[in-house]
Parts: sequence; C-alpha cells; structure tokens
Amino acid sequence: MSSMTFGRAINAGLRKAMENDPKVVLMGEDIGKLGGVFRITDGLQKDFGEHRVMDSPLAEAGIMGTAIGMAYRGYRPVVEIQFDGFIYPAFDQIVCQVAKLHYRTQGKVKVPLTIRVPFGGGIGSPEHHSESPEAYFTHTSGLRVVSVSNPQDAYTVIQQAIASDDPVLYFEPKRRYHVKGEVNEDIDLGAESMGSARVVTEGSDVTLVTYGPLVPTARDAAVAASDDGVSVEVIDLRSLAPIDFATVEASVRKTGRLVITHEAAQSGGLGAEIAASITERCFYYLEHAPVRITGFDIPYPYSKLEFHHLPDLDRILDGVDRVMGRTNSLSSLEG
Amino acid sequence: MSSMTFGRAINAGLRKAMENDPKVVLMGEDIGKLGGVFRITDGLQKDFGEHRVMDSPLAEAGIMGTAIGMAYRGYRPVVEIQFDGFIYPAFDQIVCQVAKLHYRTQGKVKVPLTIRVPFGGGIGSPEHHSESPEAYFTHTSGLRVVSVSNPQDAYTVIQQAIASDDPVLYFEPKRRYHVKGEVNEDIDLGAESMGSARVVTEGSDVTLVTYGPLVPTARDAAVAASDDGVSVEVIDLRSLAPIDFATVEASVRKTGRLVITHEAAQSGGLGAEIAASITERCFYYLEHAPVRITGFDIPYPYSKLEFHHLPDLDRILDGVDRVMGRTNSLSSLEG
Amino acid sequence: MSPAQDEDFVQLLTPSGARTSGEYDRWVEDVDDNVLMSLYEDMVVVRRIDAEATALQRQGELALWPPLLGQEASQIGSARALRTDDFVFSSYREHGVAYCRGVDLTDMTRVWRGNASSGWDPFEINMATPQVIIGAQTLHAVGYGMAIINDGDDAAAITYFGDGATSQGDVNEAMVFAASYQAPVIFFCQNNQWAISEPVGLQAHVPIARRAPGFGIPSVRVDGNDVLATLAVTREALERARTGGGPTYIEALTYRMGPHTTADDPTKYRDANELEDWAAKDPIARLAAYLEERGLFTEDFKASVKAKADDVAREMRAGCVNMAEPETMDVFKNVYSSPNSWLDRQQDHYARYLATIDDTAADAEGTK
Amino acid sequence: MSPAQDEDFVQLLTPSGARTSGEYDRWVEDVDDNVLMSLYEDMVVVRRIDAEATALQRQGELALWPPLLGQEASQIGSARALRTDDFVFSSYREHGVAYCRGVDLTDMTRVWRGNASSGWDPFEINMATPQVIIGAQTLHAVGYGMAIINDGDDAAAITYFGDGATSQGDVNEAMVFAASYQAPVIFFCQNNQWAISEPVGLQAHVPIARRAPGFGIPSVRVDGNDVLATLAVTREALERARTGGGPTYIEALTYRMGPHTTADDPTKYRDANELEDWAAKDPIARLAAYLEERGLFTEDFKASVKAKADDVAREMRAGCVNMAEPETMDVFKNVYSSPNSWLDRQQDHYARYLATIDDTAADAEGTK
Ligand SMILES: Cc1ncc(C[n+]2csc(CCOP(=O)(O)OP(=O)(O)O)c2C)c(N)n1
Ligand SMILES: Cc1ncc(C[n+]2csc(CCOP(=O)(O)OP(=O)(O)O)c2C)c(N)n1
Ligand SMILES: [Mg+2]
Ligand SMILES: [Mg+2]
Repeated sequence: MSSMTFGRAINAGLRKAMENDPKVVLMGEDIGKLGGVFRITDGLQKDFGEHRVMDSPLAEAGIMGTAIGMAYRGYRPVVEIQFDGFIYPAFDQIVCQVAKLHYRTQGKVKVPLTIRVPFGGGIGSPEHHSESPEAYFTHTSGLRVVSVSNPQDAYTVIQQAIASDDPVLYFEPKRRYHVKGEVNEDIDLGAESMGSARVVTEGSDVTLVTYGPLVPTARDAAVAASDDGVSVEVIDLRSLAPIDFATVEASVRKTGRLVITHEAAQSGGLGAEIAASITERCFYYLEHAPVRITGFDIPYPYSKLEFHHLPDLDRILDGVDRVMGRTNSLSSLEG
Repeated sequence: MSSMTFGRAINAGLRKAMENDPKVVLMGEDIGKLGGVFRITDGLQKDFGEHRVMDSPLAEAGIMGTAIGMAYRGYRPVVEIQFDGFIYPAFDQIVCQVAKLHYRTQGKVKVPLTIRVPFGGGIGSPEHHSESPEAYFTHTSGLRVVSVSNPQDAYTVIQQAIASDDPVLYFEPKRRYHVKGEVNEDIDLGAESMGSARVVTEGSDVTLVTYGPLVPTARDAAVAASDDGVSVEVIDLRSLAPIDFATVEASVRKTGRLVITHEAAQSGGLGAEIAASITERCFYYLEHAPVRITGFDIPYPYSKLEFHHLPDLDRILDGVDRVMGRTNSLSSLEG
Repeated sequence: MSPAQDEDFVQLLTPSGARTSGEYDRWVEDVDDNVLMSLYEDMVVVRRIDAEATALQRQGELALWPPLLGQEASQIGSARALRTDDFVFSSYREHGVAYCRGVDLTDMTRVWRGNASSGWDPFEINMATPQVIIGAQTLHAVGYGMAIINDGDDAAAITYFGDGATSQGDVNEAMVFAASYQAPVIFFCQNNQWAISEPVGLQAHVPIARRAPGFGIPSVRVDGNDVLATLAVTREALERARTGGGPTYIEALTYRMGPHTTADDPTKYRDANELEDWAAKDPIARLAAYLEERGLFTEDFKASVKAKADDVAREMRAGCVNMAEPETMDVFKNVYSSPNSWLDRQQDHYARYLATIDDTAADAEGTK
Repeated sequence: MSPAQDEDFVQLLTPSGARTSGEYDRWVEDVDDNVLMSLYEDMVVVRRIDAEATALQRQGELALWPPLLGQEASQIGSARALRTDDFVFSSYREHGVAYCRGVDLTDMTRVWRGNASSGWDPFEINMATPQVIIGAQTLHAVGYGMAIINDGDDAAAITYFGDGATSQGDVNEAMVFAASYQAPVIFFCQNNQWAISEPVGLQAHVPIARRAPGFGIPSVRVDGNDVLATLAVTREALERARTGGGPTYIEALTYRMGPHTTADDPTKYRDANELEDWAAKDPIARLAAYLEERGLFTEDFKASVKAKADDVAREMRAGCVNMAEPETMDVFKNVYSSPNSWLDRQQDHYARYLATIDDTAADAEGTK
C-alpha cells in the first residue's frame, strides 16, 4: 500500500503494464519528454525509450490508425487523446476500424487498444477541454468503455484495460487527477473484472448511480442526505459499456428509487440507457420514475458558467428529493 | 397532388428550395453529373449549374468544413453524405463546428446546413452501407435531427430543414427510396413544424413509436395486432432531436403501454431516451415498462444475416405481446 | 483541372509491346522467359476471375462486385514484387493482389456474396481484408511499418488505394506519419482516372505523384498498364524500405475499364472514346505482343493459360455457389473476444425468440 | 528528422536590420517611412498586449493566455496586407492579427477570462473567432473562398495555423479543395518551431513550404521575423487570389519565444540556447535597427509608441477586470436559433431549481 495521486496511479499502472509486456507501447501528442500535458506519462519515455513511448504527430486519426496497424503486428498500443474534445478527428478510425475489426475478420484480428481520454469539466478551461463524450462510445458496438473514480481503480483498471483483447476506452476524470488515495500495487488483476460496478456507500432508500468525476460528489450527497434522514446507496459503475446492471438492479430492487448523475448532456446520455434498462428490469419495484441529474443539452459552456452546467451536491439532492416524493424544484409541477 | 417515389420527392423538395433561394447550394460526392449514387440530385446540376451543385473531392471532413465556410458567407449548403457509414470522417467538423458555432459566437454565426444522410439497412449491401448513426447526433447539443418515412414528409421536411437557421441532419431511409406516394407540392411549409410527431394509426392499447424506415413495418404490425385484438397507436417521430414528447406522452397516457422500435443498436440508442423520458413523464400511467425492439449491439452484419438484426413485424409483435402481458418470447422468464 | 497525363513515367513495355530500356532495367534483370510467361498467366487469370465474378453477380450469386478490369498490370506487377512476410493493406478492388498472395478462391467471393464481412484470415496470407472506408487502410500500413521498425525486421508494408482516396485526410496523415517515423511502407496509388463518377482532376490539380515529395517521401510515376515497369518500381521501393530508406509513393497510371461496381453505370458520366483510348493500352495485350515477339506466345502456352484460367474460374464459381450459409447465431459472434453482458443477454433473448417463432410455426404446421 | 532551416526564404530585412533587395521589393514599394513606423508601432503594441495579458493571467484575471511573443512580424506583416472585406480564419494565438482587424480590446480577453466562448462578432471585423480544434478553420477559409467565387467578388480568405497543424487531415483536405476549386485563399502557416513540446521535425520531414506544390498550390517561405517580407509575400498572394490565380501557401519561419500557453513550462522540453539564437533574430529589434539607420528611431517616436502601447494595455486591462459577469441563464442561450423543446424544458426546470435554492437560502437567512 502506498499513497499516491490519481494521476500518479495511472502512471504506475502504465509502468507496470509496460514492464510486464514488451508489446505495450504508448502513443500520443506530447507524451514523451513532456510526459503529457497532465504528466500522466511522466518519466516513461526516459525509462522505456522512444520506441515504447512515442510522441505522435499532431493528428488524432493518424495516431489511432497507426495504433491499429501496430496491433496487426501484435502490439498493444495505449493511445493518449490529449483532451476529450480532441477525440473526434479519430472518430472514424475508432467507430469503423477499432470497434469493427474483430467482427469483420471473424475474430482473426484483435485490436487490444487502450484509448486514454482525460474527460469532464470543472477545471476552468476553454472550449473543447471539458467534454464528456462517453455516450458516443457506449453506443458503439465492439468497444468496451470504462471510467475510474479513485487512485486504486485507476491503477487496477488501466492494467486490465491493457490486458483486454478488446479495445477499451478509458475515461479519466481530469479534475480528480490530484486526489490522493491508497493504492495496493500488488493487487490481483484477475480477482475482479474490469466490468463490475462497485457499491461505494450502502443505503436503503435511494440508489444513486454515477461514474468518474461525480463519484466523490455522489458520496458527499449521500452523507448530506443521511443527515436529512435519507439513506442513499451510491454505485460507481466503473464499466460504462457494458454496464453491470446486475449490481444496479439488486440495489434498485432494494431501494425502489433511482437517481443517475453524469456531466454529459442529458438527451441521449448514458443516464437514458440506465433509466431505460433499470425500468425494464425493475419496473414493479420502482416507487418513482428514475431521475437524471446531468449536464444540460448545450455545448460545454465557458468556464464562468460551468458550475451551473455540472451537476453538484445540491442538484443531486434535489433529485433525491424528487424520487423520495419530498419537496423539490418540480414540486409545484408534480403537484 | 402528384404521385412520386420517395427519392423523387426529395429531389423535388431540393429543386423547390433552390428555386426559392439562390443561396441554397448542394455539395457532395458524385451528386453532379451522376445525380448521386441514389440519383436523389438527378438533373439538378444540369439545371442549376456547377456552382450550385458541386461535386466534392472525396473527403467528408473537407465537404463539411467547406460547407461551414460557405455558411459564413451567407450560403445555405445542403451536404450529401453518400452512405451513413461515411459520415464519421466529418464527425469532428459536425460535433465541434456545425453544432457549436452558433453557441460559440453568441448567435452571431448561423450554420443553416442541411446534412442529408441515406441511412439504415435492408438493401443487401456490404459493411458501412447500412448503418443507423442517428443517436450520435441526437446526443449532440446544437444539432436538429429529423427522419422521414414517406414521400410527402420527405418533400416537406427537406425544405423546412433547408429553411431552418439551425443545422439539421436529415436521415433518409434508403430502403424506402422506391416507395411511391401522393405529394402535395403546394403545401404550406410553415403550417406544421418540422419538429412535430405524427400519429400514423390511432389505437388504444399500445403506443408504438418509430421513425424512418420502420414506419411502414410498424403500420403493418398495427394491422396484424388489430387482427389479434390489440389496438396499436403508431407514432412517426419525424423529429429525433428534439423529440415531440408531448405527442408521445399524450398517447401513452391513453394506452399505458409503450413499444419503441429502431434499427440502430439498442444500448445507448434513441429508444433509451424515449423510454427514459416517457417513464419520467408518464410513470403513473404505465402498465408495463417500455419495451425496445431494436438492432443488436453488434456492428451491422453481412447481408445474409441482416434481417435477423433488423426489427421486423414479428419481433415488433413480440414486443407488443410483452407490454400486453400476453405470451411472448420472454414469458418463461417474466413468469 | 486535369492533371497532366503526358508526363514522364516509368515504362518498360510500350502499348504495342516493345521493350524500352532505361535505368529501371536493373530491377527486372532476373525476369526471364518463365517469369514473363507467369506474369502473363497471372494477369489473364485475374481478368478471368473478374469476369467470372461479374457474371456471378449478374446471375444473382453475388450481391456486388467491384471489377478490376484494366488494372491487372498494376496489381500483378506490384504484388509479385512482394515477399511472403510483407504485409498488404488494400482497398476493395485488389482481387489481383489477393490472388498473388495465394488467397483461397472461395474466400475471395465471400464478402461479395454477403456471407461474411471479410473473406480470409489476414495472417494466413499477410494481407488485411478489403477496406471499404476510403483511405483508412493507409494508416494501418504505416502503423504496421512502425511495428516492423520496433521489431528490427526487414519486412515492408504496402498499401493500395485509389486516386479518389488521395483527397482523404487519412491518406495525407499516413504520409506525415510514414515520413516522420521513416516507416518501411509503400504507398501504391492506382490512379484509374475515376472515383465513381468523379474524374481525377477533381481530386488532384497536379499529377498525384507530386504530392508525396512535399511530405518528404520519394515518389515515382509508373505506367500502371505495364506489368514489368510496375514490378520494377515496386522492387525499388521495397529495397528502400528494407534498407532503412523509409517510405516510397508509387502512382500507377491505369484505367478502370469497367463500372465502379456492378451497381454502377459509367455511361452516365463518361465518354465512350476515353475507354477506346485506354483499350489501346491494354496491359494484357501488350505483354502478349512482347511474348509474341520473343516467340513465347505459342498455341501451347495460350492453351495452358486458358486452361488455368478456366480451372480457376470453375473453382471459384463452385466455391461461391456452394458456400455454406452463415448460421443465424453467428450474427452475435466475434463482436467481443470475451463475454459481454449486454450482448450476451440480447443473444440469449433472440435465441428464445427464435424458439418461440419455431414453436409458433410448428403449432401452425400442426393445426394445418 | 529536422527540416532544413537554412534554406532560401524571402527576407527584406536582415536580423541586424539591413534592408536587402530582390524580386519582392515591388510588393513594398509604397511602404514609406510612415508605414514603416506604423508597422513598428503595431508590433510593439501587440507585444505589449501580449505581456499585459500574460500578467493578467498571472494575477488571476485570465484563466489562460497563449502568448504570441516572437511572432509579431508574421502576424502584423500579413494582417496589414489585408483589405477590410477579406476574411480571416485564425487559430488561437493570432492576437496580432485581431488587433490589426480592429478588434475591441476587451473582446480580445473575453474568451481567456472564461466569460464567453468567443470574443467578438466575426462580421464586424471580418475575422472568425479563435479556433481551438487544430486545423479545423482552414477548411472554413476554403469554403469562404468558394463562396467568394460564387459571388463573383474579388475578396480573399486567409487562414492562420501552426506547424503542428500541418499534420492534421483537415489542413491537407483544405489544400485539396482549395486547389480543386481554385479558391482565393491564403494558407498562412506560422512555423514557430514547436507544437507544445513537439519540434517541427516530428510533423514535417522536409520544409513545410514544400508541401503545397504537391497539391498544385504555389508556396513561398518567408522570414517570419521580418515584417516587410511577410507583408510582401502576403500582398503577392492576395493579388493572385483577387485575379483568379487561386490559393497560395505561405510558410513564415518564426519562433514561439514564450510558453505554449501560460499553463506550459517549456524548460521541460527545450534548450535555453535555442531561445537565445532566436532572440538574436527578434522581429521588433530588427525593424528598430532599420528605423534607426533611417533616422526615424527618435526619442519622440519611441515615446509616442510607448504611450500608445501603455494606453492600449491600460484599456485592455480595464476592460478585462471590469468585464460584466455573464448572466446565469445565458448558459442556455444561442444553442439554437429558435425554440427547442428539450432545452427549453431544461432551462425552465433550472430556473425553478434556482428559485428553490434561493428560497432555501432565504429561508435559511430568515431563521438565522
Ligand atoms: C469514407 C468514404 N467515403 C465515401 C465512400 C464511397 N465510395 C466508395 S468507392 C468511392 C470512390 C473511390 O475512388 P478511388 O479512391 O479512386 O478508388 P477506385 O474505386 O477508383 O478504385 C467512393 C466515393 C467510401 N467507401 N468511404
Ligand atoms: C484536434 C486537436 N488536437 C490537439 C489539440 C491540443 N493542442 C492545442 S495547441 C497544440 C499544438 C499546436 O501547435 P501548432 O499548430 O504548431 O500551433 P502553435 O501552438 O505553435 O501556435 C495542441 C496539440 C487541439 N487543440 N486540437
Ligand atoms: Mg479511382
Ligand atoms: Mg507551432
């Protein structure tokens, strides 16, 4: 056990994966000497050399496409997309190649890529630096999508993602990079699957589902709610595609109430899938329709207003009040 | 009133829009002399010239980006994406520019683009020619998304889309291009908004929501169900973003049961948003959880198997049986 | 807007079959009569494959076919230069390349019959399966080349793409990466003058081969209807790749004599005269003339080539029409390489659904 | 991997301020003493704007700033060549260009303070607002140029981008379209040697200016620290654009003397020596030397330039720190240009929510 920041934990996980498998290579803009704009790959080029940690030309489609080519020859590339908003030039290569090659070739070609994406807002950045594009990828068959919320998971899941023979999008909540936590570096990677959700806080009245950057916020909301007499069970999904619905279902069967929160825009966001699937699975257990507390259907706003767009403790609690039938922002409407 | 095919109706709508506004220009691959691979722009270059109907170099990002540039100078470009699966190279320009420019510039720059996308399967084509990517765009704030299911709507909505100051994705169900129907060419474009859903068949037991290619299938299912004593109300959404939930809500309050069908993969598809939103709005009216009958979470399959992937009459009826609590494929599980 | 066509290019065999000589001779010094005859055979066989597949499409046995007619020399000349351990990333029209890689004939038709999304195991013949997204495969080739460097190997990657593809961002980015990493990659552009209905002049304002040098990649323009010249320039490029010299770009000037695919009607957009002009430069006819001149074009030889082509066509047809239908539940296979709860649930549900339908059908049968 | 730097480029003023002469003289024949002095003033003013903004960032008044330090001549020289009705599509570092377009100084800081996603009305100064997606704006410029052709106008579009941007597919596609349509567009690449931590040699294996001719676009390499030379080559390109000659590509060799942005620490990846070498080629110092030689660099002149720079800096600072805070509900505005049921509902709900919160706060106040 050692204490380290979130960012450091990813770095340690990458290092471990590179030590264990010479076929693991890192690719991306500014990841070499600079160690990435967030310093996640700090020191790795120095230790593993320019052939294992490659600074790429400034072209995301090019990075993704060449990573695929390396996978054809047995490599396991880990691609860093510098910021969420810069993944779109690579969208075609991800959706038409990374996601489909295994299916296209009847399993002959494996694309064990890991695509690291620092995502989400709250860091006061200009446009395109604070997006939450995960729903584009969770709707793309052939991809696995994960997000992590703490240093231990960051460390564990990055290695599981790299070890996976399927392509994995690994979403890193950049505003949590500096959060510290205990990390067991000798963890057994096979013990728990990358695909499982985790109950963060147990509770009996409301199930609160989230992932990535909002897990700490959700935990705080559970504490605040409990001061108010409401027992909230917080679930950290970790895997966004597929979602471990069994865990969520078990919780909702117990609580009868579901609140989902994410930073991404509401319409067509992951919350819709969670609400729809859990309604299918738990219809007769539900006391209230699932409630979504999310970003608005707007482009990510300029930073002075970003904390209106981002769900926070109070908005989550308002959602809890809604499913509990307590006074809330919509009370006048809901009658 | 004249009878024409679906494809012809789009052609007529384009022609009308070009006649009415000299700033309307068409851009795309093979749309000139050839009239597009589906002949939707047939004859337009001959009549309006090479400056109004431009064959573009083979580069979708380039087409989209230059269309934006033309919009900066007051043009209203209509871009043809040759097939659904070829829209991804333009994804960055659509998501980061087309969708965001109006917001970025506080409304100063308008991007009145229409992006025509022949979409969906059922035509026996190879990979990338049968996709249903609409959910990527309905989750993208700043875009409007429509789909049409018959010649009259095709004719009307293409003109409304072009007239809209917001960018519009116009999804054309290519397997219906040859369907014929009556078209009133003198229709008042302002009379009905592009954003409204349409009740295709009235019914009282089940609301069946769909759009584009599956509207005729849904209509057939309603007929078959009525033979079986179940009264199905079919709704053609037409607008996919935003969805006219008021119309769907009114229907579900009446029927208490909702089935949604689309060709796109289920997870994260538009059906999830419809199920989640209608559950939020009609929770106490619902007799059963909304059921989704959709494509599977797979890359679009090779044509010999595509009709397993695509929802058909029988699968839709199975969904109707599920919400009606009649014997269905899941009966043994639902107990 | 038309790029000059009359520019210099590498040619070793004129349209009338005369052998010219020049600096590229040294790359084909070892090409003896036997090799010449086998090059001829390969071209005739792939033209026959192409004709047979087109017929199969007309007969409803294939859903679609993109003919290579006219591009035999480009494909055979370049593919015959490759080593087994080189790797090919092609587009959808490279049936001739696949043939040289030793693809199973049935596998060649699999995609076009709609029985699969790809025909063969890429690692059996070191050739990726056809790429439909224009230009995407060029980046894969460069990445493969980067991996070759990491492995310290002397293999090479070659990528095939069309004149239309040169407009795509991916193809240009591929050149950036190839130059930056000095990857052992050959960019083989078959400039067949058309991208569906669009003439090459819409994509390129100057001859295509001029583009690569601006990225720091040497390029060469070759008569793509001359199998010897194509072989020579590809060998030169491979030699450069194997010896640390980095990428090379080849523009092979050729012509798509048929439609874009069997779904296309080129009379809508191009002149009959153009086809005639190019027919006079036919790649097979000119090698035939050269063989004739060397006294190799005997009746025996012609008969043996014809027999071979007939055999191949027969085998391909038989493989195609007798191909096993895909199993329904295959539709769920190989999306992921390990269990996936979302998809597994859908698969399970669909199996139940099919069973219900079968029951219903059986019930219906029973009551009849 | 380093592209040759010692190649020929257009230079009219040496680093030590000597005026050389050559074929480009004719493009600056009208540049008299007044113009020279105003070019100097503009450069000093934008350097001052840059320093002030950097200070504002250090003081917490701006969230971020991308400094232009070192690139004054590239930006002023090129922007001063433009006509009012030309249209600029720039990246994020072109503060000098914006200044020449007459941007309001407060607007210049708006984005970087986090008060808006863009600073000004593009149609007021015929300049699009900063583009963050690398290279995306080059295509917009080409489309704008295509529209100019359709309008039968003689304006031009100019697009600014960096050396790193040259790797992006978009920028290469922009060249394809520009050449194909012969659009009146100027591609102005400020090669400042770095893309964050990546040296230009990673992006380009040969000098960047060589890329365009392969697309059929004439290009020129210019000393980007020489304001006169930059003015001259841009004027030439504009003349070509206005007279139907199509696009031109300009590579301006310059240097980013500061960090990539105020969030960057260049000592992590580059040599101090490099900075020293480039400091010796400073764009402002060399024009000062030339003015000096011509007897124009008087104390009066220097004082007036300083006064102007001080004024501008003061005005910008005041505008920045006194900028009105955005209204909360603005977050919902201008996503669409007409009502949108999804968003309108969210806005309505959020307004209710805020009212609840206010009530709660008021309640809490009341009970205190
Ligand atoms: C990204 C993308 N856009 C459009 C298409 C549709 N399309 C298929 S082939 C083709 C023309 C290709 O021309 P070229 O590259 O010259 O190759 P050729 O067909 O002549 O061999 C087009 C536009 C596609 N397959 N992929
Ligand atoms: C598509 C995209 N990818 C990555 C980035 C992150 N990024 C911002 S600036 C920059 C370097 C740009 O270098 P260059 O084009 O040389 O311009 P300069 O900053 O030197 O002016 C990078 C990688 C981005 N903004 N957009
Ligand atoms: Mg072609
Ligand atoms: Mg730079």
